[in-house]
Amino acid sequence: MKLVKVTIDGIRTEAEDRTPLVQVAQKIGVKIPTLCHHPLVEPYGVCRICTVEVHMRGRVRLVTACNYPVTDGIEVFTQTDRVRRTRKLILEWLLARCGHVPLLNTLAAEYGITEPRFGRGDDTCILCGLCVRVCSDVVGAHALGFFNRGTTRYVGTPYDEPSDRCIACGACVEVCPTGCITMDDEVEQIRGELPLGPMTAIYIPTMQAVPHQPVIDYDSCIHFKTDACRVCAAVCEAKAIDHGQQDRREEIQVGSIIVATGFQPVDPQKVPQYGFGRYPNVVTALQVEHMVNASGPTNGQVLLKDGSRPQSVGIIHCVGSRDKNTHEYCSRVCCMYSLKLAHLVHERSGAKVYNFYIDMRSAGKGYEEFYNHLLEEGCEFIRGRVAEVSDWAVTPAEQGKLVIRVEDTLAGLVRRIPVDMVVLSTGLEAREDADEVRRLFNMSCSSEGWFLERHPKLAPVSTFTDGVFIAGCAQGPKDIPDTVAQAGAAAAEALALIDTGQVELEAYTAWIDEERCSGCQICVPLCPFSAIEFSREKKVSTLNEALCKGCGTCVAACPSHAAQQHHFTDAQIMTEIEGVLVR
Amino acid sequence: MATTAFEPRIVAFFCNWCTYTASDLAGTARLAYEPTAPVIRVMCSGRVDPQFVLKALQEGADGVLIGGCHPGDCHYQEGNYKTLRRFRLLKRILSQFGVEDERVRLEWISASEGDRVQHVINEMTDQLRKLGPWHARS
Amino acid sequence: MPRLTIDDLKKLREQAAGTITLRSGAARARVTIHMGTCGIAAGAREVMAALLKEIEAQGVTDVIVTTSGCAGLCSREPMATVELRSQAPVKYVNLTPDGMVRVFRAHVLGGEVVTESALAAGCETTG
Amino acid sequence: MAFRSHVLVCAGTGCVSCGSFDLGAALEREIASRGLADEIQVVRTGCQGFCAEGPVLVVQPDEVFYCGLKTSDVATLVEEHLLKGRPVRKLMYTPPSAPAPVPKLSQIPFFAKQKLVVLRNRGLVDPERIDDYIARDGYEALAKAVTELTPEEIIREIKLSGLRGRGGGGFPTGVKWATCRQAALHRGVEPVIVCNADEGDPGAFMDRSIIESDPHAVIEGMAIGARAIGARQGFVYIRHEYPIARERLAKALDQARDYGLLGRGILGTKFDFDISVVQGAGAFVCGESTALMASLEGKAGEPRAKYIHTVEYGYKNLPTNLNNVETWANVPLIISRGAAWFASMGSGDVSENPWNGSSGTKVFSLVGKVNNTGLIEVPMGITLREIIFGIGGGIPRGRAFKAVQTGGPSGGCLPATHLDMPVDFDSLTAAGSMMGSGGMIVMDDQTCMVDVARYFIAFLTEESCGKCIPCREGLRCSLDVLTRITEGKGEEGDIALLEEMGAVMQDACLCALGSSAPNPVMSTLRYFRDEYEAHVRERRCPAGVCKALITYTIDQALCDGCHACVTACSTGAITGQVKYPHQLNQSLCIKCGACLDACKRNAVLRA
Repeated sequence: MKLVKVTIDGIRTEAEDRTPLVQVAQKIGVKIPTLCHHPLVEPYGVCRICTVEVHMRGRVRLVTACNYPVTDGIEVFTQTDRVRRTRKLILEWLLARCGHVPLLNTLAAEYGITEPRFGRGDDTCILCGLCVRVCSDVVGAHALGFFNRGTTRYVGTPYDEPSDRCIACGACVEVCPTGCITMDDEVEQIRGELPLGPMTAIYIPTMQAVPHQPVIDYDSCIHFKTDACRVCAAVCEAKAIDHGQQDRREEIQVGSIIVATGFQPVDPQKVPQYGFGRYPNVVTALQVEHMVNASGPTNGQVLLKDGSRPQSVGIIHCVGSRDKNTHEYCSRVCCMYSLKLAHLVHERSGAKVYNFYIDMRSAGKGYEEFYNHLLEEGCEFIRGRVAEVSDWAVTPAEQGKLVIRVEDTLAGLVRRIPVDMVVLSTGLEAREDADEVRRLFNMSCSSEGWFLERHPKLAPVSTFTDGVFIAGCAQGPKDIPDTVAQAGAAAAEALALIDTGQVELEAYTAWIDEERCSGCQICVPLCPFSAIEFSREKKVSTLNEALCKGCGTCVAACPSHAAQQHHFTDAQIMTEIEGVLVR
Repeated sequence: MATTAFEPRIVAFFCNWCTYTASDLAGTARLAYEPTAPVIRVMCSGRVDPQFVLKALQEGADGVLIGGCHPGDCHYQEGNYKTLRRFRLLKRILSQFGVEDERVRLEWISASEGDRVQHVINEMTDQLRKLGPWHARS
Repeated sequence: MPRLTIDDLKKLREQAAGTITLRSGAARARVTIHMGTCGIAAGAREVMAALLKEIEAQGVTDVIVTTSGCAGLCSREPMATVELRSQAPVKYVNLTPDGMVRVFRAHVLGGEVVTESALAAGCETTG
Repeated sequence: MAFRSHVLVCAGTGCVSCGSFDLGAALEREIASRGLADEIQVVRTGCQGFCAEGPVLVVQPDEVFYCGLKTSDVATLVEEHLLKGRPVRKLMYTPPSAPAPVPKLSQIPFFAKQKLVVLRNRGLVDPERIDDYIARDGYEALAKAVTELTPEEIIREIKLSGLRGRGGGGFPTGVKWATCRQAALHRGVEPVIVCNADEGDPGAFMDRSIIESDPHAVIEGMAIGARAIGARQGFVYIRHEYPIARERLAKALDQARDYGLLGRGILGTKFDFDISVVQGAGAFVCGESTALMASLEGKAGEPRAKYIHTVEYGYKNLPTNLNNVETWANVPLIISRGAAWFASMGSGDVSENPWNGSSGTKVFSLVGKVNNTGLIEVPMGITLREIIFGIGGGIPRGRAFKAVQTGGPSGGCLPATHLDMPVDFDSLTAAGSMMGSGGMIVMDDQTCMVDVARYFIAFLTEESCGKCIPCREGLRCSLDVLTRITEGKGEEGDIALLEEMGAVMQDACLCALGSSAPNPVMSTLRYFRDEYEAHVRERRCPAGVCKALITYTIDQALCDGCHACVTACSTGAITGQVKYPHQLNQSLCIKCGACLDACKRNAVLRA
């Protein structure tokens, strides 16, 4: 990496040999105008506006700074008369083609052009080629190209038809110096639809994300579409980005497992009458949670879909819980988080908040007090299962609003409450894949899909299989404090197992009496844990007690009764039969 | 013999992880069912040797009920499949001995199906009452 | 054609040289056969054919054979002028195909003038 | 039967367009019918140079030159000259001022003053027979280069010869070869050599004639170059518009391969080299080296920044040595006859430094207002006067010489004052023109220099690749200004604007096309500024070419009503009765000048 001496406008500096002049100038703060140059793209050197005067071994040359490689001892002047005359005329020529581009006019003012001598054209493209090159070299979509030659040259798509290779990544709009390329409204509208989604392909999910690191969204990252781009990898100084990473299946030997696979919120569309998915302003509690989060997409403001503030908000409890059609059980946490949201919505947007509940379950420390606090705050609580949410306006007051129809059991009448936004406090349910996970760990589960603990009171965090523990909502709906407590318990259990240092064998393993064994090997393929092996020398089956789980299948199958099981010998069971049948 | 009505006696072999727990659950859930089926707990339905069934019938049981986990749920992965294989062969022999089909049953009952234990035992007891005692008592 | 080596190239050059020197006019001797109408009638063409056959037989490459108009002496046709480099041209008369061959061998190759059929040495004075 | 005479018929494109193929066929038919087929051989050669007088042929060994032949002349030619040996005087060439025709080729002034090096085989070999070329010591230099000389010795020989690029830039060829070889060895990659036969200049046909007359000279030159540089792959980038040259080059390549002079194991040695021909698609910009290489790679022919030299990173980023057809054709003779022989020709002393002089000869295509239009090869240092008047035979119809344009669209126009200037790289550049590829367009006093500048700027605006702004927009604006001037709408300051634009384009353009584009304007401004001022200030075109500035009138006194001009006029602008003075309607007159030519009484005036 040879360093060479370079002087620009009298300022002496050093730079790596053959680096482009414009980079050296930038480093020492000398401003050289560029139009067709962009750091992410190979220098192209066609606008020639970056022309500077270079004195080298007595020869004076005008070169373009963007791609001229510095060599040892060169002297550069960026503001000589010859340079200014060149830039002035280039700008006049450009104005003759694109007379009304703000960028060109500001530059022109710098060079004292008031009235260009070739008039002002009304084109906006200066044919700098940035869009063509970023689309081909960086994005790799090859949607744009140059057509024709000489003065009739223009940028376009093949046959001037919309190109199917364009992936609407907007890179060309980004680099176009004159704003000639714009994104058509349809794409803008699609981007607008996803306020809650990430804005770029690489993003840090939220401020509180753990681990607090950027992640690449496989679907929207250009590299996985066109195998090009990798701009993020280029600018990352820590060189931490590797697009080649693949999902890896790793085999990890562990002593014990804590299953904490959690829950999933009930899909509100399972309760169609509340209109989720039909009315834009019917949102789930999680979405409101996303909005009230200060680093969320709406910076903590509770907004309607069209971005305005709601005047009135209705929060419906027990959506998908305590309901024969979905789940009979109470999800335990919805009441309290609904109250929290009611408080935050009222505080953030000043809207009138209604809560529709069946029974206010504010059990536990400080919760009841919080409920009373809300009552004082003016939040209106209506006791009754909400029948329906619709947008038919019966009275003018309901025009343009969502109407919640509910039977107010305390008042004893059916009421229609118009609100701007409806929040559905969806309950908790077992995850879709709960069944596979259960089978994987040989656990059994309740009818609702929650994993079954060994004993509700005596062993709440362990399961029937030794060494496999469960914690959190995988075992049943619970709130965060309970989950954290259970997590601690499961960890303690696991550590206890590890701490003992050895594994307790099952008490009731099988064994083989070698005298009686005839070597028929019926038992060998029977054992799912391959605990039985046939020893060639002794011509008898041998059983490894450490592997044997004690199911006894081999014992039942052994014709010569050579195989027996501790605590469940044939004799014991036979006498049990007799005992049971004695008169 | 006492003139009281015929009460069938069933020997039930329940696997420890599923059916035995289910019957325990039925108990805690206060589900009432006929007391005619005392339970012998085995670690896995695979442990039930066909000879146990023959022994039970020989000793005067009117019916035998074997309870195991649903296929795929077995705590020992394949035990219940072996039971199913043996049970099919056993049923063929028993029919030759003249044992009616209802007398010996194999049921898959998982740990959470307490109600199913209640249902199976009650149903089997009714059937055996109709069938009458197993007269092969020696 | 086979792939050439260096000496093949030399051999080919000598072979082809004959045709080319003809084009550049550098030659040792020139035989001009007078083809006036009367000359042709008197058989100049046969004389020419015999001479060309003889040249090819001898493999001579640096003798130029050209024709020219009638030399003016109709009675002595067919006639030919043989001109060796830097020597006076000699006109031969009443030539027959064999006569021509004899003249070629003796005068062109041998260098001696065949006196019995030679008319005169030197050439007419041109205006 | 050994042939006694060869009839060398010129089959260059010029003569072919005048029907020389039919002439050759007619000759063969006539010779056969006269029974002379075994004695007289008809040979089709490349361009013999004297295009003005085409179709031409030479009868050897009598060295009699015939021109302006029609198939009807064939009978008399065969009868008289071939059969009876009597050269036909009326078919010979008669110089314009001379009393009698000049039979011998070497005495005709057009040929006498030339010195043939690159064109040494012109008119003597049949380009489609390799044996002819070998007979003229062909491939002897290659044999020497492959066996006796090492690559370094070959490069030293080329350097000492002082040979400079004939493509127009005049960069010393030896230095270029050495740099390319060095770059290839340094990077451990295989270099590539390219022959630039794109020749896009209007009025230039030297490369075409060289390939048509003697393709093997180019092939042998490239093989020697490949040997020197260490390349195994060569390209000839030739214009699609040269069908005959392409066909003859392809035949020559096949014959060379058959003889083992090309392809694997040349002349039995371990040296492999092959040439593939790539057709240009007709873009003038593809004559520029980096644009040519982009076109070779299949991309659009657009130049690339010059800071990365093509001898280091050229075609597909390999070190690439690109030379013009004429440069390659010089190489075999330099190797066979030695550098000193080559350096003795031309001007300046190149022994120490090739930049100091211009050695060897240069082929020019002499066209325009000159009697002997054609292809000429003259030693460097010859004066313009010798070329235009000595060889060119002066200006036709007795008009006066006004200017000569050298170097094609990138060159400049030199006035009469420069007639005695030696023609070589450095003096032409000093005079504001350029050697260029060798187009030499002579103009007489009926040429308007502003119109000539406008023509070349229009040509370049059409041919610019449009990639960089100073060339694309600069040419377009220059063309607007020049067109305005020729339409009589020039304003004060236009001339200064033209000069400013020219200077900026020369400074800022990305490639040579752009930076040399203003040369025609700058040189015409330098030597014929008065004409520009006449157009702008007096709305007058001194040469009477710019239509908007000239008006035709009929002198009522001189016109005797002979009615000739009425028939000549295509728009019916002239009316009048026979024997009475005619009138000219200005609104209909399209200023074509037909009436002026038709009028015998010089009654038509042009102002």
